[in-house]
Amino acid sequence: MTTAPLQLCVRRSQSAASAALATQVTLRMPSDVGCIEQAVSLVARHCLTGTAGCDRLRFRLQVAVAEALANAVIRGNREDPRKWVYVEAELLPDRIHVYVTDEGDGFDPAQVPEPVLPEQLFESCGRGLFLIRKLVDEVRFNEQGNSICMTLSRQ
Amino acid sequence: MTTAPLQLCVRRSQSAASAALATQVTLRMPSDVGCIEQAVSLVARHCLTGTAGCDRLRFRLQVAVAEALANAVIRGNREDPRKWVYVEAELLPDRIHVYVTDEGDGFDPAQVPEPVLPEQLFESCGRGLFLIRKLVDEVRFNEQGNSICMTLSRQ
Amino acid sequence: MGFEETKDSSGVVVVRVDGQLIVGNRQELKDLVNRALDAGERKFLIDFGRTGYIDSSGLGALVSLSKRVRELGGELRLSGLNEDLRSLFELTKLDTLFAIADTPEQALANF
Amino acid sequence: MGFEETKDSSGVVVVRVDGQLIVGNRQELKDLVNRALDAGERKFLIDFGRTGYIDSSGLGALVSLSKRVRELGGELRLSGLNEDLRSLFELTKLDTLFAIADTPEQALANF
Ligand SMILES: Nc1ncnc2c1ncn2[C@@H]1O[C@H](COP(=O)(O)OP(=O)(O)O)[C@@H](O)[C@H]1O
Ligand SMILES: Nc1ncnc2c1ncn2[C@@H]1O[C@H](COP(=O)(O)OP(=O)(O)O)[C@@H](O)[C@H]1O
Repeated sequence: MTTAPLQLCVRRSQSAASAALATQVTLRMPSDVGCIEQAVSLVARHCLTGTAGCDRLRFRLQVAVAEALANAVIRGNREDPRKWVYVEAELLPDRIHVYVTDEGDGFDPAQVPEPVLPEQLFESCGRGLFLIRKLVDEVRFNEQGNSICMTLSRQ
Repeated sequence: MTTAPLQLCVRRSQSAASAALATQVTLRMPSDVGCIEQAVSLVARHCLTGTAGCDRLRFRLQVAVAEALANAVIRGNREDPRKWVYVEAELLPDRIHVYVTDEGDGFDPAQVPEPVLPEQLFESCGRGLFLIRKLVDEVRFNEQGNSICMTLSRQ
Repeated sequence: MGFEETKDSSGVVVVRVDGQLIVGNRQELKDLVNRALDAGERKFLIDFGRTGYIDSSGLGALVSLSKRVRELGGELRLSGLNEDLRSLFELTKLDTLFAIADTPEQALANF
Repeated sequence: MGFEETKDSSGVVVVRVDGQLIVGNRQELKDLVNRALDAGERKFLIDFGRTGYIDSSGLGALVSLSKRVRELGGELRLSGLNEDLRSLFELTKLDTLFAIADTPEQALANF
């Protein structure tokens, strides 16, 4: 098990002048699949602080973030040790946004085939994006395709 | 000048238990180009409360939101009076997200041609998305293409 | 919000855009200029000294008006764009299409 | 986190997944089952009673293991999936590919 360093930084609202502003949670991860589990657990902990009875939400968040991190590390950064994966979470009253951004070239998510077609069912990969789409409430990519935003409603 | 009704509802963090959460501002607008100016002004006012010296930010926000609303009303909802345009802003410590969502079929933004090519320069339309991309810090669409998220950094 | 039309002593139609020039009102501007063209006017100055913002439809309206004016042997100039407004023309490369003066006076001086 | 391998009295290799089954450790599971296959084992039960979550790589590893086991005339069953974990198999339609029992006891009863 690799123990490459994670960088976690929890930022909170500093502007007392304006209305309450969201907590943003930021994490930088090396392009190493061995770091994914620990990153998922940190993100889940910080996103769900103060949220009671959220087992289903926690599960959906964990799986979706694990998938997005795996894609960023393997597909985006191609496990290049010089490249980072950036995770950012925004905590809002009724939802959570989690951004996962890699330093790769991006891709066109519209071109990814559905893994539940009979001819795809025995494949050993290709289910990551599909699971993300099913587990979160909304998926958006930036236009380059190297950054996914996953939105989960708190209710 | 049409004066169709706008619905504006400013929601703020209710959960005192947890950490500070972002303000969300929500607005519903009829599919009427005559409402755009008023909607832009409401959104700008609510997004920039408590932010001093933000003239450039205000300008970028106004133009980007005006463009997104025009696309939603005309291209998305095709000015169908039964369809609504939904605007939602999320106010975070260092950025603002503005979502504009229509009830149309969506489109593929990657297919929109660049309006600054010499052969496009004399066209009277096709500059909206281009301006949005230039004025805001990040653009994301949902996968259907009927909802744009525009992110503006506060600094 | 609206358009104020005046005629300069040298025969230039000056249109001042008060407020926004956007999809909701650009037709008004087009109608105003087209009526003046029909009445034989050929020199136009659109002044943005009191304009908040312009959207892409507003820019598009200026492009098509300028085209029509030129086809009829006239000229359409712009003035009074602040830094923000000017950036819209620069981003879209429309600054290459129009004669843009800082103030209406400068635009009128050599019309 | 890890895999605990035991052998049941009726000759079934029971592998319990402690923690996650994800891209970072699925190869360990594959190696473990493949070694057992090489040693002549043909009946496998993977138990998820102590599993937190599974990612798509974990699901993929189960698909390819199951295929290999079947090709060699064996069988691979699953047990102990809670509601959340089961939903992953349902969403991906993999519930149609595996024999899934509620508990390891039920899976072993009629192996
Ligand atoms: N971050 C990314 N960068 C580049 N390509 C990606 C990224 N995420 C996904 N992809 C592409 O989308 C495909 C489908 O991804 P996914 O559904 O997660 O399945 P898998 O990664 O198992 O192939 C990948 O094979 C890859 O081609
Ligand atoms: N919300 C939307 N729904 C459907 N299509 C859209 C939407 N927004 C933009 N489009 C498509 O993208 C094209 C380019 O949009 P834009 O750059 O704003 O220029 P314009 O709207 O002036 O044509 C539009 O012509 C339209 O085909």
